[in-house]
Amino acid sequence: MSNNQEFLEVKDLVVEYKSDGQIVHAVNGVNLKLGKGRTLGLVGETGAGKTTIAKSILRILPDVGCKIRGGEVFLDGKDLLKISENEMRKIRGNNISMIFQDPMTALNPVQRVGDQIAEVVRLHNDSHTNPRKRAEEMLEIVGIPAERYMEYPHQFSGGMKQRVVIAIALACNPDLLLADEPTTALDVTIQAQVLDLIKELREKYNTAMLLITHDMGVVAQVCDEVAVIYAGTIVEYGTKEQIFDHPTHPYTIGLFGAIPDMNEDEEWLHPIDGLPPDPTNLPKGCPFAPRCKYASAECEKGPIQTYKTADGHDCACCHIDTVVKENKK
Amino acid sequence: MTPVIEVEHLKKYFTTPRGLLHAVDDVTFTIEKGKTLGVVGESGCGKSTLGRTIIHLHESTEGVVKLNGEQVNHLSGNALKKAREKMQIIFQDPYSSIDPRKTAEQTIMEPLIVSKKYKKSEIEEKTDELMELVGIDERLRRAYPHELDGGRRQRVGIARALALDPEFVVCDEPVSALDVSIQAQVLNLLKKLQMEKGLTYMFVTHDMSVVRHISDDICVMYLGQVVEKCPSRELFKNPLHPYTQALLSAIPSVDIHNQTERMILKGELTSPINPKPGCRFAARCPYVKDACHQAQHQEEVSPGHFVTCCRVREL
Amino acid sequence: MGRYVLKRILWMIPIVLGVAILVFTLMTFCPGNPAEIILGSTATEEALAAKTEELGLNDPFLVRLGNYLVDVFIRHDLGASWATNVSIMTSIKERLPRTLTLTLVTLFLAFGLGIPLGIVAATHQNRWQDSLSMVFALIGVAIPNFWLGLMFVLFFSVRLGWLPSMGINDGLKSYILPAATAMMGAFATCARQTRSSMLEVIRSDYITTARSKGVPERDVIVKHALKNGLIPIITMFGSTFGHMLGGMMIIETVFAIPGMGTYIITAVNNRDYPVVQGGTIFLAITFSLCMLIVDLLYAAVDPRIKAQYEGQNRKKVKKEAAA
Amino acid sequence: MMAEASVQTRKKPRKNSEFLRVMKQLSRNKTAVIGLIILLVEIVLAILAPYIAPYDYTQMDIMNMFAKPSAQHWFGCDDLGRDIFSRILIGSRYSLSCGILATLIGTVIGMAIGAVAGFFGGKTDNIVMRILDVIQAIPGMVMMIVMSAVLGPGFINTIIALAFGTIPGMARMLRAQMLKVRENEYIEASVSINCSKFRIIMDHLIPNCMSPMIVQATMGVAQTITTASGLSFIGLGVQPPAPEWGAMLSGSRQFIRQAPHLVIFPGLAIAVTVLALNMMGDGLRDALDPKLKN
Repeated sequence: MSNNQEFLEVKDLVVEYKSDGQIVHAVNGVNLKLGKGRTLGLVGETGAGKTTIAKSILRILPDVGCKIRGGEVFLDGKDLLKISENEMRKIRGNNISMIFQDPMTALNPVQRVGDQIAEVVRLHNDSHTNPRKRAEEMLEIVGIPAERYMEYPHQFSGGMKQRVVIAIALACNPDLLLADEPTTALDVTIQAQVLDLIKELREKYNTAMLLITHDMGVVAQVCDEVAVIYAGTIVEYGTKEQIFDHPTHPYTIGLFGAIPDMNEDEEWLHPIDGLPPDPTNLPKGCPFAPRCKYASAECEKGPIQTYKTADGHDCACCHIDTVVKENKK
Repeated sequence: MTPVIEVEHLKKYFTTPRGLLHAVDDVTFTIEKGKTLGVVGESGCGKSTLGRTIIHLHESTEGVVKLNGEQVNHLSGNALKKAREKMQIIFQDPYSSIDPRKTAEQTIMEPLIVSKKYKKSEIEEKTDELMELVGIDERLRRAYPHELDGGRRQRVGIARALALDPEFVVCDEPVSALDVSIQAQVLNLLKKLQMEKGLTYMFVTHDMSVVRHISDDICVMYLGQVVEKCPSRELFKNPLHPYTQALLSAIPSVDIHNQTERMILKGELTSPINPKPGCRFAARCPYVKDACHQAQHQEEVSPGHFVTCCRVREL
Repeated sequence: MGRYVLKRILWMIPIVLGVAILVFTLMTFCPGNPAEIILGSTATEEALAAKTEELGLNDPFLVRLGNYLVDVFIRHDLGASWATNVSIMTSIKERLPRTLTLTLVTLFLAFGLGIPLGIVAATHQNRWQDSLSMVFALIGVAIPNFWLGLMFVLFFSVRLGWLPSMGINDGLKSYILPAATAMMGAFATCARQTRSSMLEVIRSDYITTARSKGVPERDVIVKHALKNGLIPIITMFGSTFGHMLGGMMIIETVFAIPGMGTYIITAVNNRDYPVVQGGTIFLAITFSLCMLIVDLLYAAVDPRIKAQYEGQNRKKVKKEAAA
Repeated sequence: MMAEASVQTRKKPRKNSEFLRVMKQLSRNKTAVIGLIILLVEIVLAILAPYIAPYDYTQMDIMNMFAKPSAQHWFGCDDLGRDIFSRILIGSRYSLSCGILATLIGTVIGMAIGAVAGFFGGKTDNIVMRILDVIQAIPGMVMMIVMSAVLGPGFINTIIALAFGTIPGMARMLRAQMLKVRENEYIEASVSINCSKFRIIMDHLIPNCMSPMIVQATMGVAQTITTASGLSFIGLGVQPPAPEWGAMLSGSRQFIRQAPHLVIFPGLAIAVTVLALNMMGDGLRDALDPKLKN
């Protein structure tokens, strides 16, 4: 093992699944790096493969029809894709845990919320923690009175349920948190509460986080690094400042252009024309080429190389220079 | 000139097993021709119910809705049908708002057929026009909804709403189910249509950046009531109601260099069932005082800027 | 909860009353003159007229209906069989326990075997265990039970001579074949239902949550999926009971078991209508009771349903406490 | 999104695209195809039965009483020496037509009742539902027996009794389905464009409720065939000497010891038919599953 390896490293991850007799290319050679205690934002639109990546890291993809075709996932130098299911089970919920998008369906409707938290503690017990005590403590930490231990999920509002999910995820002080659109289903004011809570707890326990979202605003608030994903490939990768101040990939630029500006008035928005490609039938070259105004024959030839524009800023586009020049002004 | 839409003291109550739900409680506003009124608020604040009550998809409990100066919310039968042709709605969910068993063409044609005003050839012609207007390819004519993506479905929904040449359109979160890049396409389309046809919009949404972009005036709703109402720019520059302030501050900004300290509200939204008099926001408001539990009145703080908060002048 | 149970029990009264009215009304349309059925075709005009008067058949329909309902629900008297003149109540008391025991035993067997088979199939989706169980279940659903009964008789009684082919004179042994026969359909249906219900649950988000917590796969199924997956099965229990109670009519005929089925069918063939009426009402009451139990069981398993039953008041208190 | 490509290639108007899509799905499902083939073969055989049956099904032959299956008599002969194969062929006409007709009638009436209850709601709904509650409090088979007692035996009467039994389930199902579909915004949309109530029911509600109804009806035919033969078996449905399968079983069960083939073949015929229908129904359910659609 090389010793300068990051805390989490995803290398050339390829995931496919079968749907309706066709093969969906969900994730196509994704590379990610995340340092201890850092936050990486994974930004992309519906169907870009964000959730699939998170589930691959945890190895909880559905058994039927889903397959990790290749790649490696290193956590602290250990390849998670190679260890036994039993070993992996000890990592889930303990070293890595996950927060899901929809709090309405993420909790078991017939189990008491307290028990759902206690369960994860019991599974990764270090014998001197009392699961029930720890669960009550976690409830208080996420801002729910411990008396509500005995209640069922249907007695909680959406925001409260998401707090319970967070409590489950953080009950064992994991080193890595995979947050899959944790606030998308919530109202703005509740979203602010939940983001705040996650931030506070992460800082307290020095947890690294992979934050999956489609909301650039959330990324701006929470993340240190950003990876922009499009049709299962990372098109741009860099620090938050690099991505927000100097977006280089035409897709990233388009994404920013499509968001209505909160500070300036503009008559028209700048949408990205066209649609994301059909994941069962991806173009051979750059997946964004059909919608890209810089596209040329070169883009469609084959896999696009990743270029470094600055230290730690990667961009998968063969027209970087033109793009950068045109967007300078 | 009379405004296209005048809403006066509109109320819509629902009876639920737990009591009377004040979904829309005493809402008053007007919208001028060709303008857009944005209505913002969180889930359960009654913004969708408000839109549906105005165009008479729900029967109003009390109050008046006027279209071009004539009261329409008590109409029934043919008069209602006539009024409805002038008032249309675009729905939130492009997946459930279009009949999955009808082709794009059939969905767009239906209002024309139902109105019985057009001949067959005219219907065909108008459908073509509409499809071009909203940007649906000719080849998608006979496509079923499941063959279309969200953006295209939403375009079909828009075409259906515009088929009878309405004057007033309620846009009920028309872009919140769409991805950002598609969302921008649809917002631009809505704006283009407004300019070309002089449409009047009521734009219901929970997304502050979208509402800022599209609206001339904005109403902020909380649990069935309007807490603040003013021109769009004014609202973002100078929000007065504590709820509006919290709402604006809660939006995660894309600007990474000017991240301001956010005002985080305690507590959660409840539902306005048998509400007590007084400010409904009081339970979560950081500035709450005894006076807040008395009945509240709308005040014009500066020209065109209305706020319903008893402490607005102090703050 | 107590209030709900009470309400649910009270609700049975109009249902049972409705059943009695419906059955009585239908029966008046039956072909044939009751007096002639009782006295035989050789009876004289006068005897027939006297019998008609005695049976109250000259009264208007509503009076007859009223009298019948009073007899049944207030005096608990279903009358006597036309054919044997034995009190119907007495016969039912003797026969209903047989049918009921057979039905319940069969039902528990069917669910006890069907649920595990369904779970195995669901957890091995698209593998051989799944295919095999489902082929078996599909065939089980398709085979008509009276024919299956005959085949069992052919094999186990005629060929092997292990088990009696009819009657109930051999104690427990005589119930084995009827139970095995009656079980098949419900067993197969139950396995299929469990499988699809479990598959749906396994796909849901909270199962992914459980897996992401590091819960061992076995526990994911047993602790998380099963309880949720069984909710629709419980609902099915009620309807299957009804189905089986009906199916027992035929099974009893196949194996010549003196239960409710043979009682009613013989009565139909003899045009012994009071027996048909009384038997049907009793079976309906039994069925309704079973549905009641299923409803209560449902609430016990699913806290959401329980909350609904418990009424709105307590929920409101809780909501306020939460806020 | 997935089907985008296929839309591009097809320029001609497509009629019944939904039907074609379902058929395509169905054709991928092996079980369903087998079921469909068996059924089609049976239907063709039933139609052609009088022409292809090797013997007259009523023709008695004392020489061949209880004859075992052989090259001359494929399924053997019964107690009166009649050819069982021919009788089963002719019998398929009873079973199939009884199953299909009764289910069809019951479904149509049930759907009409369910539609009225589901759409008007309120008092109408309440009354209809309570009546159905009462009917369904009587176990299905018992209800059939009572109905047969009232109507008397015979082919037509059996169909009426069976159709009556199908009504409550279908009505309930359509109503439940309508309540679900009614929640969709496209129903609100059709109100907003001034569609009449009638149009909303016929054009929007019913078509969107059909998928589960079709599956239910397919399974219903299977169920009805079993019940019909069950009724004949206990002597209430179609009566011997008509070669209805259940009636054949009923007539020959006394000979089970000396000539088991008398009971084996008619029962097999029922089982195969019901099996094929269930296979079809399963396939249809998967093909029509709305979850796969989006």
